Amino acid sequence: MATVGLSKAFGGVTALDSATVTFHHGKVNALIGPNGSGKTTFFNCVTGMIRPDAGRTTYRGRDITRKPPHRIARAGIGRSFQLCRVFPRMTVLDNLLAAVQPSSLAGQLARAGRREETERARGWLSRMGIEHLERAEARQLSWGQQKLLELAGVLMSEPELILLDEPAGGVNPALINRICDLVRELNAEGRTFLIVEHNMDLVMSLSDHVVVFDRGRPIAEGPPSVIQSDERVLGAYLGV
Amino acid sequence: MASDTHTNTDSDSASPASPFLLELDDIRAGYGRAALVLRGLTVQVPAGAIVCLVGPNGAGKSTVLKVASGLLAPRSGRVLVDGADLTGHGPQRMLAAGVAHVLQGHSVFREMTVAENVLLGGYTLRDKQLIAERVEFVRDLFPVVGERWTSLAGLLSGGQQKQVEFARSLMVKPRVVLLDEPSMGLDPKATGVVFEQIVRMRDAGTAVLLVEQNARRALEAADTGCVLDLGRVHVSGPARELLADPQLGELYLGGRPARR
Amino acid sequence: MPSTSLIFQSIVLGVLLGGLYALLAAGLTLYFGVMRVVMIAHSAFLILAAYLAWYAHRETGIDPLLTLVATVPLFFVAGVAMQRLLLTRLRPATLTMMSVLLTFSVALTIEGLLGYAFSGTQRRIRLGYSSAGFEFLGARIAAVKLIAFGMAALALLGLYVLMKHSRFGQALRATIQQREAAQLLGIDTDRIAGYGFGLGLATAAVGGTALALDTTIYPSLHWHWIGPLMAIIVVGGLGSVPGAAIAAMTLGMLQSLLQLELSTTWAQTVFYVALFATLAFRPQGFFGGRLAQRF
Amino acid sequence: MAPSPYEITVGIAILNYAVLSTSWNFVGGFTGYISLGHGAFAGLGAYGTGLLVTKAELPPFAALFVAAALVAALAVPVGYAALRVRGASFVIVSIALVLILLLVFQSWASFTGGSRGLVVPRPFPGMLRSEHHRTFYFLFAALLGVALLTWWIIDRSRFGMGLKAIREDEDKAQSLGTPIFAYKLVVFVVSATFTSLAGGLYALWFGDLDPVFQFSILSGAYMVLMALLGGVRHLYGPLLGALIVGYALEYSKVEYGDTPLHLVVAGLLLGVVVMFMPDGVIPAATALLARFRTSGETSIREVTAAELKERHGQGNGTDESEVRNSERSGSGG
Amino acid sequence: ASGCAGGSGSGDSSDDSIVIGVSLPLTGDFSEPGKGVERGYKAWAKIVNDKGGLLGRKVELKILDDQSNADRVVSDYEQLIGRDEVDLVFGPFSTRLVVPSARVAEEYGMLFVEPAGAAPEVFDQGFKNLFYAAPAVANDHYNHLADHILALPAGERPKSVAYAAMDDPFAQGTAYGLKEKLEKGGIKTVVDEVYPPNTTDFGSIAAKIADSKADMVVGGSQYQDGVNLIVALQQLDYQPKMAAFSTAPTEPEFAKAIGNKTEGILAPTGYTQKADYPSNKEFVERYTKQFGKAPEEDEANAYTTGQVVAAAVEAADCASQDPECQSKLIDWLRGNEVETVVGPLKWDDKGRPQSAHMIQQWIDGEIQIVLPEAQKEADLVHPKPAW
Ligand SMILES: Nc1ncnc2c1ncn2[C@@H]1O[C@H](COP(=O)(O)OP(=O)(O)OP(=O)(O)O)[C@@H](O)[C@H]1O
Ligand SMILES: Nc1ncnc2c1ncn2[C@@H]1O[C@H](COP(=O)(O)OP(=O)(O)OP(=O)(O)O)[C@@H](O)[C@H]1O
Ligand SMILES: [Mg+2]
Ligand SMILES: [Mg+2]
Repeated sequence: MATVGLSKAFGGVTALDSATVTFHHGKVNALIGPNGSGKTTFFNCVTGMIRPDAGRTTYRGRDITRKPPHRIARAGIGRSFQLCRVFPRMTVLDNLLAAVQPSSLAGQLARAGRREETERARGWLSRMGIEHLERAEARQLSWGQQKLLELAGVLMSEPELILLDEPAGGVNPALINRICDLVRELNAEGRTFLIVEHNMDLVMSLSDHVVVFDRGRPIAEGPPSVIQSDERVLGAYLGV
Repeated sequence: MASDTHTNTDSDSASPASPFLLELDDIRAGYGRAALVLRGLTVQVPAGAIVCLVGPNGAGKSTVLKVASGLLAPRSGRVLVDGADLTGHGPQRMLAAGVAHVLQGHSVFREMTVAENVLLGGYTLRDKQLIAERVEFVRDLFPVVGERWTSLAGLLSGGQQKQVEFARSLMVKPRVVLLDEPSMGLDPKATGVVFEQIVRMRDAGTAVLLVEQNARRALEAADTGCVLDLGRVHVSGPARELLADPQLGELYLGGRPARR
Repeated sequence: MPSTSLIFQSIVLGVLLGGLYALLAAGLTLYFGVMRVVMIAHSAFLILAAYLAWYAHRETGIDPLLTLVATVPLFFVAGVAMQRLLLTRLRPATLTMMSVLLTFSVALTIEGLLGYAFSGTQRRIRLGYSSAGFEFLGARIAAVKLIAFGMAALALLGLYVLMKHSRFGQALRATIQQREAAQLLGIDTDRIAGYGFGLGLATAAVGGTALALDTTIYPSLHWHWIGPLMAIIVVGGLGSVPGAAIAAMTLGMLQSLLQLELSTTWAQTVFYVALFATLAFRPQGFFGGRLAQRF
Repeated sequence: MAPSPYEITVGIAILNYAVLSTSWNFVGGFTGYISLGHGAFAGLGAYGTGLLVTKAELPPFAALFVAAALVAALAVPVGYAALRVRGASFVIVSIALVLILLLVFQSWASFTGGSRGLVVPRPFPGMLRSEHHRTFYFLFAALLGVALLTWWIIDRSRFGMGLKAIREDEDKAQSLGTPIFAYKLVVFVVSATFTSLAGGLYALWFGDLDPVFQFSILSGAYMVLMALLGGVRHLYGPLLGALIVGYALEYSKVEYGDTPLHLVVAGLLLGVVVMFMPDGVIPAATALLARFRTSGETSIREVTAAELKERHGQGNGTDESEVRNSERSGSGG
Repeated sequence: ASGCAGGSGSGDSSDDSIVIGVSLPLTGDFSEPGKGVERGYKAWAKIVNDKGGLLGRKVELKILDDQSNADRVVSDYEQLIGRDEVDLVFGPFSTRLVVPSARVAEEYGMLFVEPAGAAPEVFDQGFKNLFYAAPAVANDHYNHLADHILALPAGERPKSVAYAAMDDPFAQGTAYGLKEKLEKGGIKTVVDEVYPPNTTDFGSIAAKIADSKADMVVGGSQYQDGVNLIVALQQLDYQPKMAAFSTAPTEPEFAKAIGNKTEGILAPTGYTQKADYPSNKEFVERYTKQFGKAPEEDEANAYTTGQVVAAAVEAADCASQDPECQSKLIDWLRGNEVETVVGPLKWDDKGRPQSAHMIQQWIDGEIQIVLPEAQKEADLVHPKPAW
């Protein structure tokens, strides 16, 4: 996936300033940067939740700029939200079933939750270790369980590219390890990741490629080891 | 481990003039009709100390703070502030008694400006001079607060909102402060500022009850640690000792993720 | 083509009418923008106030304006009670939708009780000065209409000052947006939210009395008012008191002018046309804040 | 004894309510958009049918379906405008729709008959009145059957799952690939069509149309009340609500006929439902039953981190990392 | 229709009395006149029963409330006829409610005499069972006034007229009846406004009328809208030479409602307490005793309805739902004249009564009959003094 000159301003605030970045297919990419540097806005522009003022986004060579969000999702890009979002009054299982997107009209009217679908959903739940919660309503889960559920929902829709916005925020460290393992596993299965995170340990250990944002534009990119010693990054972000 | 309710700090035998600024004694609490969240939990915070609560998601950490600040009335047990029994009093009374609480997650007033948010932090203050001083202080501490002074708080990024929230809480100088994951979503620089302020508060004699998922970092700053699980205190003791315990590390604190 | 004097007369009438609309819409916008409550019962309370003024006048002969001394505090208390007893118990997640239904049920109840007490007959206060009027630049202004306008303007001004420039206003908005956080800052949220609601209802008391001076009232009249008022607050931008006032004046005037060429019924459609146009081109309203579209 | 014509008319009234509230529930139940103005579509269906019969001289039942098709077509732009806005604005738009149509049908007297109303000729001219009622009783029942069936099909379909996701969180649903706007619009049109069919059938049965009654907010409010009372998430919720409300209205009319207290009854009923059982009778009853059956403190899970680790370690633990990570216990309560 | 035993057997509810079903708008928009009609019916039943009943049987009224709602009125008559099996029915109030209920009655083959459906469309529906129990249909209410105006010398005749009518079949019918005749006589229409029944603000309409400076203003009004319109006209200081309003000016509250500025206002009426028809004296006297005040037009029309039905029942010597009996009643009314409190009534084949309304005018603070010549109590004042 690549963006060229993506820009977005809100009133007087420039959230994205002609950001041109490329992320690699099949890798775990990370996006870091200080608070307010435009990371979430970048996600929102890429997934069509807000319209960029200028610039283009391409995904595997195809232009997806200004497509409505559901089209982009169907093109294979799934995302999670910074403040995790699940369907609060649906059961955990239904949360996953709702992520299945039929393409044909007959598919729309077909019964939801057929055997193989349910099996697949259960599979994801057990990989997340929350299979026993299948019948609970999502709002009853704690913060961390909701994070796992959201991730499972994203995976259920079978995206090739997965955008995660602060997957570790507010999550117990022991659980963070689990998420890391999962990302690695899935990456090994061939999925591409783009992760926004402030937890440096996680970013450095997990990612293959790191992009650093500051004030809406990339200031550095490269493998974690390089980034860690980049002076601009140290100044702008790590505050050293 | 039911009986494992524990006094954390030095003296187990509280003298009549309690050495603890905040004391939660054998608290049982829950939401609405639902089952209990806290099942007989005791936490004590002395003046000039940081007590850090860690534990899995859903263990009841936030609930402890809500009970302490009067947002949630316990079903049984006592809440003591400086020895005075304030069980069942609302947040206003608790605030008057010097207990301030910073909520977990996003609690800025989204449709008010950053300025209004910060000024509301000093709602209970009457002294104009004092307010002005504090505003100056927090604007220096968090540049974003000054830069976005007149924009609506709801339009800030997630981390910026957290910064505004923390700044808002610095407007008053309480005797006991309850912090619920103050570093969540903050970049390393802001996290540093926040921990620095927490330590300063302690040094100024404020009692701090801190909840953090950034457990290792928090325990490094804290004097005492409490591990919560399933609404009970699982283990408690000097923070350094907890950090060193390998079993706790595995279960609750998370090891450093292995490098690839 | 209507004569210029007629046009001028219509403009005068439009301004007078718009003033009243502005006051009533301001009350609605208060609950709505500040508290996320769609108060369908606002106009029912309006009619209730009008009935109280009418009834007091009929029974004792006192001037309806004097009833304000009683109705304003009464409505304020009723508002506080309604907020404390009913609205606080709704789930925050579904507050907006459920408040529509809850206040709808209040409106029905008020209408039913009014009908029970006073029957469905149309009523009108008989004042010595009902038909008095004076000349103003060639147009005639009825005394009662001017009084109503004056009341509306005063109440509106007071409301604006209170909301913008008092600690109460800020605390109210904070309460609505993040109740727990507001509590933790030492704000007595229950009391504040109750006061906010009471304030809204107090405007209904003023508006209702003003309304009773010069029109007929009957229990189901509130349906007639709710549509235009809702349209006004959407056009003005949900939650913006000045926006509601401007929209009210504009639409009131337009309605009055359109009546020159169209029948009264068709002229009323101007509110709905404006509503749909607003939603099509500027869903957040023409004067509302930037966050308004999220309602 | 065979039911008297009067009893059949009460039955028809209740069936009509049931069809209307079930139709309403396509939008209200699936997407959570509360339309207080659904009476407008019933009124349009009724007037459409009536006008097509009288002005265009279509056969009655052809007119019914043509009118429904026209209403469906009209629902597209209306839905387009209304569904762009969420929450409160949507409610306002829906109310405005009724009020504007009331004004139009009142003012445009040359076409609609205005306040004088419109008389729709009987579809079966020679039929005895009691026969007429009986026939329509079955027609309404059939329509209700079709509406329920449609609701059921949608409810269990993936389409329905998408709609429910929209009810919970539109942005999230969209990011998962649900075309939210199209979904909402489709279901809105379906709902309008059924509502219009109910209105049209009513026009053929009843014969006299008056804008004040056809375009009344009250009728929309009754639909909401009935659906909410029964439970919007259940197939039979609106039907149950219609039975209760229809009976209550008839009862209050018979008992307190000469006062406007029926409004108070409806108002209080709505208030009680909203305050105390916003999910409706069916879930409230199930919850009550459940409380009797299971006792006291249950939570989703009550295991500590250590126990959990244990379980995962020996259970379906996948690899070494699984052991390490354990995971925080579920909700403690 | 349900076949009960004809002849002596009545409904099964009360063995020997004649049960008469009525649905009236006791609540809702038409509740006020609805209650007037109710009083008229009750007065009638009491007077009849005091005299020993009809055909030697007591009459008993069964009155339901239709909430001014067409749905209800139909189900009410359905209930009365189909379930309660009443022997006879009387009509409800208001044109809007008369048409649907007349249809129910017709489909059950019942005689339907009604006190309130004066608008022309009532009689265009082809009902064979319907009779209007009042002197004239709405469009004929102003006939005497129209004749009078057109007979005035050209100099005195108003040259322009402003009409404002409520969008209601009855009210509009009165104004348009006059309009049609005056226009035919060459008198110009300068304003023609129609307002919906729930209008409360008459400022704009009054402004238009005042601005037109019409010589005459005609209001096709019910009660309150007429009052409002007059007050609004007075606020604008509009002084026509002639002002006529239907319904409102004849109401007892009228003078007080507009602050006693009533001079010269004209109104048609179908009933006066002073009329010296034989049954009227008895009616006024007994009604006043029963209710403590004199009857108005609504009450009188209801009473008339009772009188008409009673006359038919006595003539046909039967009172039951039996189709044969009902058609006897209908046939008798088709061919005969009935003496009532509003004078002798006769109907054409559509059920339209064949008399005319009187015209009254407020003179010296009192409303007096001025037209037609034969019945007048005072001379018509023209031009009208300022109000
Ligand atoms: N809807 C909006 N209106 C106005 N400004 C906005 C809006 N959304 C974001 N911004 C601004 O754009 C900038 C970038 O915000 P963004 O949320 O993308 O930051 P971020 O990198 O995700 O930060 P964080 O790490 O704190 O989540 C911020 O300064 C924010 O205030
Ligand atoms: N408002 C509420 N109503 C019902 N249950 C609740 C509510 N808030 C929290 N709970 C439940 O109480 C338990 C403890 O919640 P709490 O928020 O105290 O956990 P926590 O330790 O702060 O977790 P986290 O680290 O995820 O913030 C959880 O199981 C949660 O599901
Ligand atoms: Mg962000
Ligand atoms: Mg928490």
